[in-house]
Amino acid sequence: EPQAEVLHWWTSGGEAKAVGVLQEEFASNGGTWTDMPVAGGGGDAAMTALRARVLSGNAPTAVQLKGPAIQEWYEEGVLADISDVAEAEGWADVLPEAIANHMKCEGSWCAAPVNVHRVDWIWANAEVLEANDIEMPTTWDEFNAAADKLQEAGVIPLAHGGQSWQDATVFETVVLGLGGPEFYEDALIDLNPEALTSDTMVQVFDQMRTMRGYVDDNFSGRDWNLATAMVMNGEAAFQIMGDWAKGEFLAAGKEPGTDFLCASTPGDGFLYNVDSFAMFEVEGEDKQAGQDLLAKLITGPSFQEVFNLNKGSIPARTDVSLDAFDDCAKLSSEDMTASAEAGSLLPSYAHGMALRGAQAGAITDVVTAHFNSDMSSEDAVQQLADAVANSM
Amino acid sequence: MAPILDISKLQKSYGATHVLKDINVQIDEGDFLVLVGPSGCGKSTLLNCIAGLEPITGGSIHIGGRDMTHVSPKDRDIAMVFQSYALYPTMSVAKNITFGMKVRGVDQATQEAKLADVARQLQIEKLLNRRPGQLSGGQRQRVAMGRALVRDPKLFLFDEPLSNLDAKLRVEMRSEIKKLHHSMNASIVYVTHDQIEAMTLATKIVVLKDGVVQQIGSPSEIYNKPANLFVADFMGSPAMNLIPARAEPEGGATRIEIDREGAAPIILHDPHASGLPRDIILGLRPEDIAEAGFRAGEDVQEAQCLVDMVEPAGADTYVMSRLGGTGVTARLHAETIARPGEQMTLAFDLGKVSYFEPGTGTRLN
Amino acid sequence: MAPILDISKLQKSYGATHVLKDINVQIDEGDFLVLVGPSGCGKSTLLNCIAGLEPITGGSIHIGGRDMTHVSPKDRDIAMVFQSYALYPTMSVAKNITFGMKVRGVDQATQEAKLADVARQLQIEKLLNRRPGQLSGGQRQRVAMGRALVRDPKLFLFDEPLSNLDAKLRVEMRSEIKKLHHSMNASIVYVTHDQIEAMTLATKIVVLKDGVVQQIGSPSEIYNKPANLFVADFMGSPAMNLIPARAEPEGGATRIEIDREGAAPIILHDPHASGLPRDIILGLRPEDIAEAGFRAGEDVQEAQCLVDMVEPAGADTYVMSRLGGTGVTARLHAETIARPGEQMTLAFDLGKVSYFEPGTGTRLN
Amino acid sequence: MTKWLENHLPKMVLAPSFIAVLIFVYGFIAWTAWVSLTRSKLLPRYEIDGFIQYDRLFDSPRWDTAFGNLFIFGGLFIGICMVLGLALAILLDQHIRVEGAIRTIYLYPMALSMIVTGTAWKWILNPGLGLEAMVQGWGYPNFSFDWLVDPDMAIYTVVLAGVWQSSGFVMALFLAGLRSVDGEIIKAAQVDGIPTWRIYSAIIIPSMAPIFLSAFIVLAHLAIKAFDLVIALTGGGPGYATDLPATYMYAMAFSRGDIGQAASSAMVMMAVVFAIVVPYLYSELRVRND
Amino acid sequence: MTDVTATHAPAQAVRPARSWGKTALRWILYIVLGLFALWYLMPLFVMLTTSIKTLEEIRTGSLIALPRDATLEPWAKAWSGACTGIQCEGLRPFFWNSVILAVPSVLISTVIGALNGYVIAQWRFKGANIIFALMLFGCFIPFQVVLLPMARMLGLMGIAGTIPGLMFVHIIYGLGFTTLFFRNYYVTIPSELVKAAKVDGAGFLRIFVSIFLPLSLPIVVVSVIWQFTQIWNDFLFGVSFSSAGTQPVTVALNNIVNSTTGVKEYNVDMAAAIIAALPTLLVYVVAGKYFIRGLTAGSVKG
Ligand SMILES: Nc1ncnc2c1ncn2[C@@H]1O[C@H](COP(=O)(O)OP(=O)(O)OP(=O)(O)O)[C@@H](O)[C@H]1O
Ligand SMILES: Nc1ncnc2c1ncn2[C@@H]1O[C@H](COP(=O)(O)OP(=O)(O)OP(=O)(O)O)[C@@H](O)[C@H]1O
Ligand SMILES: [Mg+2]
Ligand SMILES: [Mg+2]
Repeated sequence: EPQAEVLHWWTSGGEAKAVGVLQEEFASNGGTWTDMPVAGGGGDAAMTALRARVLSGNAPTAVQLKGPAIQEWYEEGVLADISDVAEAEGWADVLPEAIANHMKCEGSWCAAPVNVHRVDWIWANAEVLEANDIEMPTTWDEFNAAADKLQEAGVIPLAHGGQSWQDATVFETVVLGLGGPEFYEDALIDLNPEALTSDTMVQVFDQMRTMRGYVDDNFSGRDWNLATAMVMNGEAAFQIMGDWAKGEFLAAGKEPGTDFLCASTPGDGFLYNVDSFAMFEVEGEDKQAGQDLLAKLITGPSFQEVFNLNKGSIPARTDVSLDAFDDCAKLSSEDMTASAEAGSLLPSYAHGMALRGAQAGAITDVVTAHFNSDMSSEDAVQQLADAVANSM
Repeated sequence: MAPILDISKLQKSYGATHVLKDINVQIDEGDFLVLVGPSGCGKSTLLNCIAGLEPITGGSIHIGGRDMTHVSPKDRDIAMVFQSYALYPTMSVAKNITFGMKVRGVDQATQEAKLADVARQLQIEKLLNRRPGQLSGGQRQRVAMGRALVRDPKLFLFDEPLSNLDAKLRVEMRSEIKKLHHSMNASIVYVTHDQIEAMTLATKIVVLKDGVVQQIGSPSEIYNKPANLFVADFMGSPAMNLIPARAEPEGGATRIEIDREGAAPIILHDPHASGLPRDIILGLRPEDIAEAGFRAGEDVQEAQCLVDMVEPAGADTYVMSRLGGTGVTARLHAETIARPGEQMTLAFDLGKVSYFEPGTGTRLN
Repeated sequence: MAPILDISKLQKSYGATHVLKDINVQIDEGDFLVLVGPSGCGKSTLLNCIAGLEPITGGSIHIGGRDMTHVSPKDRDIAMVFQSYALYPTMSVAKNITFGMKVRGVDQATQEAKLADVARQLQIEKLLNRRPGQLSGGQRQRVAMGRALVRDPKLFLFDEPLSNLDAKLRVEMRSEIKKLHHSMNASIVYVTHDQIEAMTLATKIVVLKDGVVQQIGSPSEIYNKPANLFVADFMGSPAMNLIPARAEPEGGATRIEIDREGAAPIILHDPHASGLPRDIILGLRPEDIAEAGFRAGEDVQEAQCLVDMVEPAGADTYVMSRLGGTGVTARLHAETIARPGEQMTLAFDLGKVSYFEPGTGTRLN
Repeated sequence: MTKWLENHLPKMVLAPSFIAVLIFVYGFIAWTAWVSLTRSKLLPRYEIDGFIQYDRLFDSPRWDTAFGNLFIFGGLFIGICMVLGLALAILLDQHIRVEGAIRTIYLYPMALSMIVTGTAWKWILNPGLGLEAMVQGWGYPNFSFDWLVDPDMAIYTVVLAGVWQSSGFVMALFLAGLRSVDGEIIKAAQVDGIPTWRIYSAIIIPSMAPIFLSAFIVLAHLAIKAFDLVIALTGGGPGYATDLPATYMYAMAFSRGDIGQAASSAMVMMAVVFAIVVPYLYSELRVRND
Repeated sequence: MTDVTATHAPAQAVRPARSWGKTALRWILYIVLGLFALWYLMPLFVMLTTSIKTLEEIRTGSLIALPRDATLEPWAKAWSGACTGIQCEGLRPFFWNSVILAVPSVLISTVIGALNGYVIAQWRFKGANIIFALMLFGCFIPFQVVLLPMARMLGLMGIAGTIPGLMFVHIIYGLGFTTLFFRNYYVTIPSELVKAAKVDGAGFLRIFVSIFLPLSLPIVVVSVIWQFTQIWNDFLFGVSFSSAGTQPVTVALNNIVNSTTGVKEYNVDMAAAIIAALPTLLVYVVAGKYFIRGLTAGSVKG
């Protein structure tokens, strides 16, 4: 009988329901699911627990892991190989290559993807835009012009929460928007020192400084959903946030397109944040069977559809029908396909998809320090390069 | 002049325990009031009430003419030595003594002078840097004394301040206190269970029993004219002999008959007494019963008694005999030769006798 | 038979304070040893060492023939009354008393019987349910006594157990302790500063000063033949008169000359003394100086003295006079008529005299 | 045999704790020291690689901020909690009618997990939502209380919330101490004419020196380990202005998979503790010994 | 009037006719205490009001205003409906885990701490103070540091992921504090009491149980409050050393509150936080009774 103890940090509301779907499927396939949810800090707490469990020789069967962390754990030699399932199920054919690469460790499959969150969204209050006669911006200059106008009209242009991951989220969309996909890759994936100290990066920080002016004074420490509420209430016009923000709008009974608008942030490209499950080396056939079953179910089309409907993201598989999804999701999916082809489907650094923890953290430290002080862009660029070097 | 301390109708209970019952005491400036009474009769409680350390249940306390019933201890201007010492554990001996002065802003030089002075009086010069925990019982008690002596209050309260001192030191301390009393004209309330202390120090003695005042008077009144059987029995060591007897008028005088074991009753004649009931209790102190021939005077009358027990005690020898159904003690010279079981002629000094009613215990003469 | 308690070469220091110096004491079963000495001389410390409550710095302690130097207190089979009571604050009086028995597994019935017995003896029946905080000083002390009395140990240690009791109760308690001593043939070490307690209870007295043993002996030895000036001065109240004098051989006897103020020296003749140095100190107790005519005997010699001060004290009157440059106290009858400034003939009992060397203070006769 | 047991019972009682402390504290400190010399990432590794982690640590501006904050936060937090706790304990000691209720009110913040209370504080301190807005709403438009969003002042809001949470416990600790002081001694002082505040300052408080040690250790521990507080209230922000070594260490060890770095920061932290606590301990335990 | 009361009802205390200044002082005292109470209550007020608001109101209204129309639904949800993972049974199922974890850990660490404190304070032997200092210093080891080696140790001991394992961790790291509390309380108790009990024949444990424990109520309260709060509210150890099924209530609370990408329900969060704190509050109220005044008075002369 397949067994699975699953460590994850999807704990509330829609998230929990989404995982519940998986558990039900698992059970109906004869498996026993033991739930081990640990929320907090975007998975930090779960990672803490994971480490303790691994060290005590009691690793969970499956763990919600993402991005380079998967490879890092693999290097510690504690992940199991699920290539059998992956090949049998033909994952390589249905997953965008960029995403599939995240699931592989030295060529073999070691994780199964669940969903794709798009990070580079900009959300807006439809009424406010209309009242001020503003279109969704497609370049950062447009954004700045619109923001100035809004500010004059007494509306807070940008709803933002001053938590470092939110700062980082805005930062990476600006990098992508101002520098383009290649620059993004150069700077935030390859950590090329030249890119990090380039003029473009200076412009990025200038834009960050400008945007700091569009944020109200009391943003510090604000939760992202309170920022979302500001947009909903018409207190603020825009918010830059991943597609989980949509959940807040929907929960408040707002309609996409009429009450609120969604668009990609200015510029090309698509920043993704893919949730996935990695399988840990465990003993016992029932547990290994559980891992295989889990991997199969996670990537199965039916689960991908139901799960993402609940979660607000889009399926990782490209062959799932999107009929039941809302317009924002559909837009997201189209962009993903397009970007995949154009080579601009990029991992989000702010959400731990692009870099290992130490480097991502080092960058965030600089970004948030800059955003919350009057540091000059040149200094910021220099610090950025130093911090990245120091974190290696 | 108003009395320095005026306690009127004082009542004090601890929950259901009624400790002090309707106490009325006045003392004038310069009085030395000694409180005596059996253990647990309420002496410490009374001091605590005077000091304001225990809320009282009824009555009032005036100090120096002011109503102090509800005034806090620190404003009553008193100094007190506690039976349990109550030294400040974290302070050195010197600081224990000077702390009160320091708080009052007495200047450094005066503090030191007073400290030196008191330390000399109390013979604790060498201990000034110790903590209370490093002192012997008697040393602690002396420090507690010192704390009071450096003060110059309206009223001193001493609760058995010398109980842990050896005889010699005690005599010295006693005279220090006496000096203090004279030189400062201090008003003092003093609790002691040492009779000599009570007799030599007091200008006024209050005898308490179960929270009720039994007698207030000068030492010699208390000693020589106890108001009732309790006081008679309590004051003096060994205690007054209280001998059941029969009285019969005999002209203007009284004939007194005391039963004696194995012989006819002793008959004594008291020319001064009259109007006594038939059954009385006759009180006579041990020192008023002497060896025949050793005591002269018109009221001395002799009688043969059977010696029960002999107890030599250094300076004196005590001889016990059974009279009137109780043991009677006579204090005789140390070199008295007496043997249990033998007859001995004793001289009773009827000039010193007290008569009590057996039922109520009140004094009759 | 080995002594029940054998202390040999005991040394005890607290840090730099050398408290007990080379103590050697033995007591046999049934002995009643009383420790006396000035406050702070080390009495409590010695008891603590015997009980094993303070580690000793040198020497050894044997109890009942066994070396107990390093044995823990609870295995020494002793009972102790602390000067500071040390009652268990959270336990009722009854539990304070029975705790030791309970610990030792005495059965309930015996516990209750003993408790009732002791409570009666100590007159604390009514207090059994109180906490120590609700007791008077004397009551606490009695509870502390009770805790020891219910036990049946090899050795009792009492540290000033009666110091807070009134005279009457004290006499009663004294006789209870005496009874206990006789009936149980208990061995007891007892600290007191009450001379009468020491004299009446002890079979053996140890006089300590500054941690050094001054004299060990029976009460009458200590009282009548003090080994040195310190003991002479310390024991007895009022203290022995220590009068500087000159001695001159006079055949087999000695002629003694004492200076007197404003008159020729007093000349006394001691037929028993011989071989004295020229300068001596003559010791005579107040009770051995009597009013002329009140003391008879071959060694009684009279002399005129100038009365300095008269102090009546109930049973006695003390008369002070200056002789040999110091104040000399005579204990006279209460009814003595003496007035300061007048001359008075006093009788000195030379049969009781002690002679000391002025320098070392040791006894000469 | 039983005698031996008896004589050694006190030591034997202490022994298990002692051994546990040796292993689970000092063993682990040694382990940390070792790891701080390695390049451990996600999981500990044991190849020694010199002092590189310390170099990295001292190069990091974020660590500088965190380390500096430790002193600001620690000093203020410990100081204010002590003073406030003691003051409240003394006030509560004045035979207050509703003592039980007030004590519980002062103590309850300890009961609430900072995970959520932090949110409440965040709202209260947020200029746009909380106190500032409220007071301005009452008609004092110039009232300003925006420490939370001011990088220079934000650390003081952490102090504020920390004091709010812990001062009640310190109060309880002191109250227990106050109540163990012998009443007779206080009486003696009253008669001596000592004003109440002097009785507290000169007699009662000195005799509570050991309780102060307890309070100090508890508070120092809380200050050094302050983690929830910061995470919930400011998340270390604005920027990393309110970072503390504990949050730094946690971030390194668990968010960033940089265990070697975390270990080196832990070692520096413990060195600081050592430098502060050991002299205090030394003086405190020595005084008690004589 | 006073006199009449006094003579007719002597058992009743005379109502002290306090002076003006004293009454005023008393008022000031109560006002100060009251103001502090307000300060302490402020966040609770915010939490309570939020917990009975609707989400709608939280989104639109002022966060620290009184609720317009109160609802108890968030409380019900927090207790038995909120999702803490795939289970949506609220906090209820986790309570028991915490109770069976906290109660024994608190008791054991308090008892051991009391014994340790008693040994160090009253049975001083050579080196006791050094051991004490070592234990104290142990209070400062950051828990983040011990997490990993401890996990390994628990694995080796075979109690990883179990409640006894978690208890073990809490006891070990609670010992320093409980020992500290008790030692520092016991050094203020006169050593004569131990002496008297020794002479009475009581041994080490007997003296502890019969003499010291009854004297220690206030500090037991302090120790229990501390340990219970620490253990009940602990998240780091709870999350690291538990496995599915043994998770304490804080992990559940954290799971309810800390959704990363889901909808945030502040009202439920607040209700859950208050519910999770109820046992601790209960302990404070119950234990608080044992703060009794002046226990040692009258035992020993100072
Ligand atoms: N812990 C200590 N540290 C230093 N000195 C001490 C300590 N305890 C007692 N002493 C000193 O040792 C000496 C002897 O003390 P001890 O208590 O034995 O006296 P004592 O003879 O019982 O006196 P008392 O009759 O006053 O009770 C005293 O001078 C005292 O000051
Ligand atoms: N807190 C209390 N609660 C109940 N009863 C008490 C309390 N304090 C004292 N008592 C009782 O009150 C009575 C008087 O006590 P107090 O201390 O005044 O006696 P005392 O005359 O000083 O005796 P001693 O000479 O023994 O010191 C005693 O019987 C005592 O037991
Ligand atoms: Mg008394
Ligand atoms: Mg003594």
